[in-house]
Amino acid sequence: MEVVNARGLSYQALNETVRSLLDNGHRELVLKGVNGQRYIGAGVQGQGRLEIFGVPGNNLAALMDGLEIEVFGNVQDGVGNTMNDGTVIIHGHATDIAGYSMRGGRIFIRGNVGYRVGIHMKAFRNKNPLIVIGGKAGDFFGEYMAGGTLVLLGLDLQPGEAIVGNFVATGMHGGEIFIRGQVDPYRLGKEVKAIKPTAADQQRLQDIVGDFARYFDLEAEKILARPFIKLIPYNKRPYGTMYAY
Amino acid sequence: MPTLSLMPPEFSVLRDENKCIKCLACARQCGFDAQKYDAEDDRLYTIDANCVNCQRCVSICPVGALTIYKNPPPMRPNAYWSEGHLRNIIKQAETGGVLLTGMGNDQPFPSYFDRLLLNASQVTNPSIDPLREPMELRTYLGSRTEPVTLQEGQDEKTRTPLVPLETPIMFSAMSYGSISHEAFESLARAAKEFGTMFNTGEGGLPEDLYQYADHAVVQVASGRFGVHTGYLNAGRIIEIKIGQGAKPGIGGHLPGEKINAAVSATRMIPEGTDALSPAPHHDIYSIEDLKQLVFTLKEATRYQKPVSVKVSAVHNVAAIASGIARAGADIITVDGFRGGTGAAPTMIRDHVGIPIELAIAAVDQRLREEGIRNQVSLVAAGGFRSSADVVKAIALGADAVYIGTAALIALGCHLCQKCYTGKCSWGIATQDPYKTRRLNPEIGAERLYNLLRGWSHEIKEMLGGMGINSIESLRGNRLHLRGVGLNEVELKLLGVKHAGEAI
Amino acid sequence: MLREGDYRIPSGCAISGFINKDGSRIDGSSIIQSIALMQERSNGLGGGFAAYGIYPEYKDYYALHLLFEDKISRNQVEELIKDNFYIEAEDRIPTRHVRAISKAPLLWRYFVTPRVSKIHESQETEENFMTQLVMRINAQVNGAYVVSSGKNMGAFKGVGYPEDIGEFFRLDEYQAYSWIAHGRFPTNTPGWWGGAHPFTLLDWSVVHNGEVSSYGANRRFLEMYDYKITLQTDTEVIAYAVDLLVRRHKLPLELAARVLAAPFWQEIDRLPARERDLYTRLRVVYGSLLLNGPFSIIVGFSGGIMALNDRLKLRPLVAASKGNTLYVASEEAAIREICPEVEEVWYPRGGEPVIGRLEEEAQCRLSA
Amino acid sequence: MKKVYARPAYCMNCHLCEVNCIVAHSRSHDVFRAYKRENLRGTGRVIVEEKLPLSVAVQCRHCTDPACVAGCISGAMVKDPATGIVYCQEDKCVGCWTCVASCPFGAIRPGEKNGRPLPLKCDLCREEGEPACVAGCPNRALVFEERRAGA
Amino acid sequence: MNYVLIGNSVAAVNAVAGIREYDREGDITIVSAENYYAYGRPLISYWLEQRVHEKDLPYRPETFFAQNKVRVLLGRRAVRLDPEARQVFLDDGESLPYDRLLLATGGRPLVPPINGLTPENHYTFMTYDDVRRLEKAASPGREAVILGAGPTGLKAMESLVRRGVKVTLVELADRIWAPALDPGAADLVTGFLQDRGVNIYLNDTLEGVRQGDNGRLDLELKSGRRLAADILVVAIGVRPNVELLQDLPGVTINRGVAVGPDLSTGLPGVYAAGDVVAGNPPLLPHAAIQGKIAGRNMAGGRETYKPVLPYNALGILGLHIISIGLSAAGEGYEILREADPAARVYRMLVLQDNRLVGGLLINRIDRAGIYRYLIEEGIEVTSFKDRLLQPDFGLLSLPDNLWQQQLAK
Repeated sequence: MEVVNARGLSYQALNETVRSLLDNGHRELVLKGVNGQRYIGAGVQGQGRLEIFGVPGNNLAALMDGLEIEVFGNVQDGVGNTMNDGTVIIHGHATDIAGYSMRGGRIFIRGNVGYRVGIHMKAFRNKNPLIVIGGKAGDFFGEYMAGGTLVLLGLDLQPGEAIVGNFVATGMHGGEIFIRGQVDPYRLGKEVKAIKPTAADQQRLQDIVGDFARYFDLEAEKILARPFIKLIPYNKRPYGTMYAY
Repeated sequence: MPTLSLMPPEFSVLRDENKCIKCLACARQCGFDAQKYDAEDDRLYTIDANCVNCQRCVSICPVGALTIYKNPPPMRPNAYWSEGHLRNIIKQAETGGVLLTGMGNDQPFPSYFDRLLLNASQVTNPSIDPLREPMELRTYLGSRTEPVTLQEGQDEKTRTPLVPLETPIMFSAMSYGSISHEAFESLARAAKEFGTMFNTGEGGLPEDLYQYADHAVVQVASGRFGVHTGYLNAGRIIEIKIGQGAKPGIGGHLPGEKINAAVSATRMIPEGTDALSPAPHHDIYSIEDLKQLVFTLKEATRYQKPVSVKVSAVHNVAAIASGIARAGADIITVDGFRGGTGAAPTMIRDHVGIPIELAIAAVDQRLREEGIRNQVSLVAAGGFRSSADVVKAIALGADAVYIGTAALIALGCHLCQKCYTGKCSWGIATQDPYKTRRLNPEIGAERLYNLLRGWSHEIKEMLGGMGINSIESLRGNRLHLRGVGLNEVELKLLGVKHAGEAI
Repeated sequence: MLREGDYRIPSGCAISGFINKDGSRIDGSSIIQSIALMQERSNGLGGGFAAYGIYPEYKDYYALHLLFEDKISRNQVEELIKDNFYIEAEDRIPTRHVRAISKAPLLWRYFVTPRVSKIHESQETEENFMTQLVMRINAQVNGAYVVSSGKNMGAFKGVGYPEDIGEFFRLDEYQAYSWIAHGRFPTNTPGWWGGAHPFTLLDWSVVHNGEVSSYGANRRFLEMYDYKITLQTDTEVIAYAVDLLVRRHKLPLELAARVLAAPFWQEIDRLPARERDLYTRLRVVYGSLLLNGPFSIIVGFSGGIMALNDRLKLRPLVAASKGNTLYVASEEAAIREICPEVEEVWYPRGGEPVIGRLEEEAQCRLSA
Repeated sequence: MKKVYARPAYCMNCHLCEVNCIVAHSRSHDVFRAYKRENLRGTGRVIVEEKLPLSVAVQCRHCTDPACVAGCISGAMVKDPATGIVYCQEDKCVGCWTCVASCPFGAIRPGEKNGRPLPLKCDLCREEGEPACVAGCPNRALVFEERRAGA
Repeated sequence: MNYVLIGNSVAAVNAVAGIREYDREGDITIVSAENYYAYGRPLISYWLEQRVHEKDLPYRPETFFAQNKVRVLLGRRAVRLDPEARQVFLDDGESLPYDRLLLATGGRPLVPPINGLTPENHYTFMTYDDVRRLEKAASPGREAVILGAGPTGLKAMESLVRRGVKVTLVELADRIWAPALDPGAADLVTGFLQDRGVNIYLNDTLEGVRQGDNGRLDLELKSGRRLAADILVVAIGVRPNVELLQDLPGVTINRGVAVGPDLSTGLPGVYAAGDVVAGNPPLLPHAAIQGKIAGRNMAGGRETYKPVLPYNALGILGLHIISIGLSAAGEGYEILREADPAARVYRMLVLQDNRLVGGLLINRIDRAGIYRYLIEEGIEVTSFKDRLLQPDFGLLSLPDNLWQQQLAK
């Protein structure tokens, strides 16, 4: 295990260090004193594990392809942007556009997320991106989603607090969103419908929530005790009839 | 659809029965079901309403028996209520949809290219004969480090390499999916053979074409289709597509029926699903977000790939370009309002954006005023029709240009503007395997190569006429341009004098 | 006044120059003789000289040679000078009456040193401060023009044949270790005293034959670096280009020449990797400074001269040497006229600079 | 030997190879006369097979040991030992169509000319240099080239 | 090398070509019992009906023999072979030494012993001499009886009908050309012929011949029917001409000469090809292919003859029939059939274990060779069985790898 003290390092220097350590066969790195350095893990291919202490900067794990990153702290915008594979575990909150255009891999966020999270996610062949959010989410959750899975758990909500913002899954044309609890219909985009999860869905939720609980030391049964709804698109061609051919 | 369509046929196909040998090539080749054969009666006939005047039948007919006529206007000619307006209204009354179209803006806005004239040497300095003397068109794209020092190689670790072009003409972004694999491959092959670049557009790079990746500008658009590190590292240049000249400010929808297995594999999305590109990148809502994506891409490719940012030519393009340069881009691509497209809402295509000539002039001038012109290359796109247009663009300040429509015309496109239907008879804007095979990439690449060769030679002739033997002496050299019939504001914006004025 | 287009043009310009590398100074009569031989190449609309080492007594001061079309402009400029400089000495530039020369402007010279406070205020180097001030005068003061502004050197130019200009400026009374001269045949600028060659900036002086077709590109590039282009002449942009490359971007003069007359890509592609890299970067970064089209130039500077042809060698240039003296001129005869027994004559290739510098010892002696 | 090879990936089903073949084998060598006076429509010696979107031009492979030559009862069908071209000496053909039954490619069709039987088969335009089908193929789906056996 | 070829028909001529592929110099001598250069035997019916003239009979132009440096001995018969001495003796006593010898003596018509049948009162239908003799008798209005409705009988029938002769076919089997036509096809052809005035008697044969009145023959059939005729043609089969090898040790005669896969007979340097070979169908393509291969092997080649299934293309009075392999098979086979009696179209394919084993096409014969290819190669057709009889059946109907492989040839 290699420890890197990131304090005061520019992101170029830090990322160069991380990449060359990985290139040289180090498989477990601990980044201490991280504060605002962007693009950590960006475009990195292959196996390895990073532990990050502090607040990494934007676009953490963007275009990442295989690493596992565990963040002990909050993360900023764009975590997992266009990510291809790997795992990101966040012991805190994430802000806007987490998982934008994500194609594969998994992101687990213990806390809340900001606006436009999980938008434009897409599945491909054996890739099926997954984001699990412990808390609540802002507007445009799952917008334009073309594939993959979003799970929103709504843990620790205050009484009367909404689990998700408005315009949920507008333009969605693939994938699935599981929300623990109910969502007011007016919050949903007109392209999606809420249905009851099937038995197979329940089984998958058990696995997903099981992982989530394990990462954050929670009790899966308790979380699963509350029913989920599932959002799916009406069809794969939401704008098929918009045009005069 | 109403039972009675009020839409009169736009074209009429006339068959000269004296010539027709009933080989049926026309019926087999028509992509729009306008040519029919009745086997029982051994009779060929046409359905005019279906004809889009793509000229496929005319070209393929071995005996020249076919002629397509524009039908007379459906109503009394009216300079205000043009036929186009009437047709649009009828179509929308029948469908309730947004009008779609393909290829570039066809409206009669003034073309500044046609109001600019080039200079030539006489006596006081010699013209140069490109047949005899070296004439250099090589252009490097990327950010230039100055001053030049005597140290070897890159001056900084975070400086991306420069990319040479053997002619300042590249092939515009046209995605696999919007065009056929055959068309895409033609562009790739020609780019490689000529030593220039093609642009993948936003649809990724098919696996079998990675052999041409060294000549690829790989695009990252809002939909992020096919974007992964392998793709980014394979290409020579990465381009962030913010906007497109044909449809500034709006996104794109590639309909699910064009997403076949191969397109799906390249875009890395499921088959049959719409490929939706949102209007903005949802991770770029401000210029510093652009910088964030620029450096995400540079980090992900270890600073080995210059990053281009492509924007539509819009009203504030100069300031936008300055921001892009300062956001770390190595190349700025500006796409003018004449730029083509596979599909755009007609109203957007025809009424949004500004001419590329003015955009080049404004951007080049602005970057020079800020002293940062050398930090970026400026690539212009959007409606280049000839080598003269290219020369004028470079004299106005572009480093290089993209040609899209011209390239497609070289491949067979007849500008029928029906790309969005996916029925392209020429095998270009379609994924229908019956039609894509009409474009043999060998031939396509040759035709494109020929076009580049012809244009490049013409550019050399024009340069030689000006007494210049290197393209960099043309770049921004507006003294070699003169305006005709332009008003003072236009002359000032273009930075050129009026014809007849001396230096 | 004869203007372009009035009659057929039989020839182009003439340039000539030499340097005594041992630093020995000679008067201006031989350079006049040399340039006069090539009278056929000029048309009486411009002639000029630059001389180095002529003001040893003021060698630490900028010698501002100015021309004024009227007293108003002179007053304006003097105010500017007083504001920004200490004036060590000033006088009217000595002239003598020459029948062929008329309508001469007011010609003054000032030996100055910039006020330190003003340099600080400008947040610039001393040289940039000087440059900007010169440009400010040229651009903003109507009727005034800075003919030269370097140290221990001066330019003398005007409308007329060069031999008449030399006579007019009494160049036989100056002693210089290097002289360059120009006889002009303008077609695209009117015969104006300021427009004659050489064109100068700080110590740089440039005489030039030919017309570069890349002027617009060169000019717009230089404008990015705060050069104010006022004269519309190639010579001006050449001087600025040399200033940018050598003084500001610290390139050796030899490489600067490789920017102005860049090797062709096919040559660059054949170079060994290191050189290829350097030359590629030079062309890519400074491509806009490539002087494209016909030219031969002589660049004078403190301690040396450089002659250079365009890369296709579209203009004549001959070099010769005898002893410690290097001669360059448009025609061999112009050299033979003043040095009949040259030891060596050669014809530089296109793009290959001919550079003569003071020997180290002479350099020390002169600057001591 | 040089043969015509089909490249089905580029065959666009225009059937112009058939047209060009017919013209090349017409008396007039003129497309209008061939079709309108000589009535040669349908007599192409190359057959474009269709299995849309796939189509491919099928024609004689000019076999090393041609079954059609072995089967010819009149000695009309021969393989030119110099060029390798398998062709029919039309005036010797009696129209038994053993050649039709022999050809494993189905590349010989029974036909007739001036009331005499005529096997419709490719003769590589024996005297024309590049065969007409290749010369006229608008998409280079047919190429005339030498290929190594088994390549 | 010294080559002697006994016989001068298709097998021998092809053997010359085969030899010359390997040996451009060796001496080749052809011994021809007939007085003609090789001609396509099936052409005799065309000659008889005057669709082919004498000048067009030669199978190869006369220059063929000169070009290939072949000595042809016409009208000479080989009568004895001395394999020890490697010599063959001709009827005129000349002996030819050989290094390699090809027995391509073909066959001769099978003429059964029938009461009253003499060489003078009947005709056979195999050689040019046969039809030259027949031509003199076959004048319009006369009547002919043809014994045997196989391909030879049918071609004889056609040429006689075309000459205006009234023809009656007598066939022992229950249908005409029974080995090739299944009952359905035979019915179609029979009907077609009857429509053209041909009498057909099935399940019958000739028992006796008598010279009747006016020089006409009085023919007595097994059924008891009596027929009067001017001409009697016997066309019931062929017998291999194996006499030269008869009783020589080391040779097996089984009707024809048994040969190894390289077409050698077992006697050193002696090969056989064509109708004389045991088990070979007396068909021209087979003779040609065997001749070519035997020739190559004689000259140093090492080629194996892979038996080619019988196939035949026959035109009779404008009706075109192609039969391939087990084209008449019925029970125990899977049959695909398409018939359009009005157009006299009949198409039938015989399958066994999802492989084609036979095919029969009447009047719509396009692409017939592809079936033959499928049969010869034993290709499984399950995946495209439903396409086999489609009108647009072609190479593209086959699996991709097959048509691609075919077109790459």
